[in-house]
Amino acid sequence: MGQTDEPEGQRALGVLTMEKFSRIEFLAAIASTHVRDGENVFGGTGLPLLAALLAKETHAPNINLISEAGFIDARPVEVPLSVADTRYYYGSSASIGLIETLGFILQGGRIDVGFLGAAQIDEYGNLNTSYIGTYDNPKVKLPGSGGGNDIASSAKRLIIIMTHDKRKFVKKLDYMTSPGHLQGPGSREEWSFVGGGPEVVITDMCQMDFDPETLRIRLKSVHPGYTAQDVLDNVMFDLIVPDDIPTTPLPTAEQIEIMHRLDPKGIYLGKGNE
Amino acid sequence: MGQTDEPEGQRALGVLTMEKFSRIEFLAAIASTHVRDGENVFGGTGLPLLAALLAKETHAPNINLISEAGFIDARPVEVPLSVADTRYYYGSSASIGLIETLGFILQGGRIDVGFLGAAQIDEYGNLNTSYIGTYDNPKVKLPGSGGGNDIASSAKRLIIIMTHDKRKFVKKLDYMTSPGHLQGPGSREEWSFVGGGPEVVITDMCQMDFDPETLRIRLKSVHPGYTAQDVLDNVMFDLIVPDDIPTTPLPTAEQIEIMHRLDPKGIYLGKGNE
Amino acid sequence: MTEPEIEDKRITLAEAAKEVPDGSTLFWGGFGYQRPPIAFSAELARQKKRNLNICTCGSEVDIEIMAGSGVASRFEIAFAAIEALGLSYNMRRRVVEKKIQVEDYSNLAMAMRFLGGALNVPFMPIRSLMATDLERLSRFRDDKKLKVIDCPFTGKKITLVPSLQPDFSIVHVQRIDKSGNAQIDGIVGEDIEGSRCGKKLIVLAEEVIDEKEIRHRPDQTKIPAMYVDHVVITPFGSHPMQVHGYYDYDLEHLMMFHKLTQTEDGWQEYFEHYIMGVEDHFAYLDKVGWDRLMSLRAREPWGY
Amino acid sequence: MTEPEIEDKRITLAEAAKEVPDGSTLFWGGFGYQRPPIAFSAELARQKKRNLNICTCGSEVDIEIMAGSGVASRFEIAFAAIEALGLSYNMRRRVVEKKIQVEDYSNLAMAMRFLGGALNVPFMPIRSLMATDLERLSRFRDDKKLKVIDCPFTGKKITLVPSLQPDFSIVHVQRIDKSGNAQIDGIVGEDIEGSRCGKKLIVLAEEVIDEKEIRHRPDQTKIPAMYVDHVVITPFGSHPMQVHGYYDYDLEHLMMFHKLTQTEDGWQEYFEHYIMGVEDHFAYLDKVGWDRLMSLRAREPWGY
Repeated sequence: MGQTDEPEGQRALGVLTMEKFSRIEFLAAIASTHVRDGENVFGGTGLPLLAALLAKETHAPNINLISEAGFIDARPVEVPLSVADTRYYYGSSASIGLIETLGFILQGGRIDVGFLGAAQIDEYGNLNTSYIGTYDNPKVKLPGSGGGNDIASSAKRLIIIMTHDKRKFVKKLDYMTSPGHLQGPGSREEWSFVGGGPEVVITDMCQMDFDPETLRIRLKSVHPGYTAQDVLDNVMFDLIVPDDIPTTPLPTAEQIEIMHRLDPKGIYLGKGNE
Repeated sequence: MGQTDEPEGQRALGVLTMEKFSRIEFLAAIASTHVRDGENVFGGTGLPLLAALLAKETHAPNINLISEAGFIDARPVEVPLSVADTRYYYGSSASIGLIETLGFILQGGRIDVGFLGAAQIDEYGNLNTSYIGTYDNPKVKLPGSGGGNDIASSAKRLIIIMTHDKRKFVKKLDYMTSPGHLQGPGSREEWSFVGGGPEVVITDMCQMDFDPETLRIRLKSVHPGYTAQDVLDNVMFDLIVPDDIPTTPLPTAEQIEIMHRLDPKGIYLGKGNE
Repeated sequence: MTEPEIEDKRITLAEAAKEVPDGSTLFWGGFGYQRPPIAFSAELARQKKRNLNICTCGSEVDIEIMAGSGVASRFEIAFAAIEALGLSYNMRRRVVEKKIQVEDYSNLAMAMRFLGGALNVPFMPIRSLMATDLERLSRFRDDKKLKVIDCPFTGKKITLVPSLQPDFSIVHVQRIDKSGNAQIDGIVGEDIEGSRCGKKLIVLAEEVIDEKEIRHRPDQTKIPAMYVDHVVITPFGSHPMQVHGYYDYDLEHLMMFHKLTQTEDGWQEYFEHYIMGVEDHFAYLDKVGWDRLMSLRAREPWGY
Repeated sequence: MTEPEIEDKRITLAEAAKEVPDGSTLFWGGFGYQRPPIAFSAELARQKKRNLNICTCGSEVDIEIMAGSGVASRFEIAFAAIEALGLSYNMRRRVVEKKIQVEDYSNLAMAMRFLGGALNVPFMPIRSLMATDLERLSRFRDDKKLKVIDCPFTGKKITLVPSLQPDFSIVHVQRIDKSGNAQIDGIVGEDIEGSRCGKKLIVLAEEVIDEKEIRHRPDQTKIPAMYVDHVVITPFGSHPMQVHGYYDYDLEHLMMFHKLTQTEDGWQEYFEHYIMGVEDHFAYLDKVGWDRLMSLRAREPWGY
């Protein structure tokens, strides 16, 4: 919980209407590259889990995958549907509870990298997973923070995964659920957050990181078939665009194959590829 | 820990120099009568445990005996030497830890009665288990609070057991470890203590309770062979002495027999009776 | 030795739900797909309870039942969705209709509020919520939602979340003896703190075990009987979700539930058929079908 | 699947003690007679460590060794005695000699300070200590000993105790795998919080078990490997105290120890014979005698 994605979540993550499996594969493959070997990783269900497991199967065999429900060093052999899914249990080294994972481990400063999705993001990487519309008259009630606010507050690094829809990349959030870089340099320090804030935003159009001077979002790479202009046309804030924008490398065949091995029933990847 | 008795504790509680077993039996038998059936009882090792077990074997079979180390509803078949002694484990219904017993249960307001010993007591039932002498130049370092301060703060009722030595019944404590009725009426309320404070003080000379008006110590009964004057001669504070002072009833043969069954090795009762 | 009497705290699910007056505040146990007390939410709906305030980190089908049926009008929670399946539509509709007010916290904040309640202290410090709308906006707790203070030791900012001591705690566990000593396998989520923080505790369990079993391995007891007011034996009490070591989630039923709740009509159809249309929990299980239920039973060594 | 490497964190007791610089602050595990890391205290003495600050609820023989030998000069504790046997004489002498400073707390206060440290928040609220000399007097923490504040929610007085994040946490457990996943049977005392609050964690264990055993029942893991820096296998590491399910206390040795410590000469005799006069923990066990040790082994179903 907390890593559940955007309001139309089932498009990206649901099991019901899974048409764009190749985009999911792409997102998971890119996200996996941001996980480093030996790290303590907060993996929820869905894309974060798939990305973390893919990393573990490829370049980062020694990551410690933690689910906020209480599972530590989890090695699921079937993809779980819930952070509390028993599928996380078997093969884990400890199965405890929330005070352990969100309190001792996460707030204790021991999580290297956490994943979050969001319905809206602003140019400092602040996230909304709570309401669309005003707080007094919401148009849509989203899942809420779950552990998201805790993860954004206390994980050393934050990887944000979102489907790319212009309305999500906003100048001002309808509601700020999770802290990114707040109002820019010095903001997080003012509140003594345990964690370092967002490092990268991965969409199905591009990767974005944060300009170290201003802590504002900056284009990092565009996916094959897209240009920097495509991205600029699809955000509502002032995106920093450096001169040279590389193209994001494609997932390898091995990565695709491993992902389908991890999700044989196509729970997350969809069944179209079978 | 915390229920360990006075500095010369081994006279009353130790296993090394156990000569006055009949006084121990007397103290335990009287203390047991203050435990009511069905209560949640914080029993440490030593006299409190013996008293609680005796109560359970006689008039209070449904008490729930809790050791601060983590044992709940303990039913030891041999007398333990430590609050953490494995002898408390077998037959208990739960064995957890300190946050559970001192936090959730005791501070949670669920302990009906706790037992404490002390090296000094003042006329409001405040207790010293820390230092004899001044804080800056102590003559004797006593065990300290252990869980004593917590028990005195949060148990609904407190039973105090002490060997009767005039120097222990003082006008002013050398150090106040555990709160009794503090400075009298209204004092505990001012600090919002969870528990109600001391109810009775049992010594090998008499029983004392607290005058409801002033919350000062009052003579309740004298043990056979002693008079009210004996007690007055053996306290250094102004003891309230009502007109009629009953004599404390003697332990029954059944109580003595049960205690020896509970402590067949004479760990607490001594071996003189064998 | 005088044998203590063993109190039998078992009552029926209907009796347990009757204990809960309208307007009560409830700690709600389980986490995600694991051990939610779904049978209890359905019974609350059948008894037409109203104006409950449900406090939990997050829950899923049970929250949907209580939101959709009008049992609960307030929630103090961190999360409502069916996770991988998507949004919780009943909650979404009721919030937009303003029939439900949600006071938003994070998971850690809620877990700490239960811990504070269990410890009987008025607040707990946490390092989340700060600088966000979770800190700035409140639906109904107003200035009792939280406080950000300057730490008297470090001088730095820290959040204090108010402890919760709800009228009832409701949890669902694997095994219990009749006096209330309960064992939980797998993760505990927030149920240790949650079971201690309520003024009364009702424990649902998959099965009853003998007290001897409890006293043989007391360090396996996760909830001692002294906290427990009522015991309710409810096999498959978390269906269509899962109970570690006992049964897996019923994905087909869950997807059907989720799909139906996309519309008010669909939800009403489910509600009439599976909740109001059955007399009690066992009638619900009959309707689901025992062949289906048996096929969900957990297999070794997986626990699902 | 790329197999992860399993890190072998095992080092010797001597190596582990060498990691602890003079002047370090240590969380000290075990409670009462149960699972105290006595072997570690003896090794610290053999290595002539100085000026350690020992933080624990209370401990007994191990505290006496560290007080008597001059290893520790400060204690933040609630209790020092040998419980049923009586006072801790070494501690008593060293305090009167002013070679040791004790900052006094209650057991709950210390447990909450470790919990606060594990949670990485600066303080925890408790409802003890107030209105006593535990609140009013401080030996060395001064205004960082505790604060009594008016609760911002209720307006009533509440104590805040400062969290502890010591340089090292030292605990002794029953079983561990070589990467550090540890199981504890019986009570946990304050070792859950204590093992999480230190900047480094050294776990002593009675025996090593295979990682497969850990991963077969992960809900039995009390300390996950991710917290653990070093593993030290020390059978009979709590002698003359007890380890639940493994061995009982050695009452004869314990009484001899307690009697000797009544005088400085007696303590020095014990110190020279059983601590400085042996090369390491196994030489100590040899000196105690394996016939004695074997006779202490726990019997079913008692665990002692």
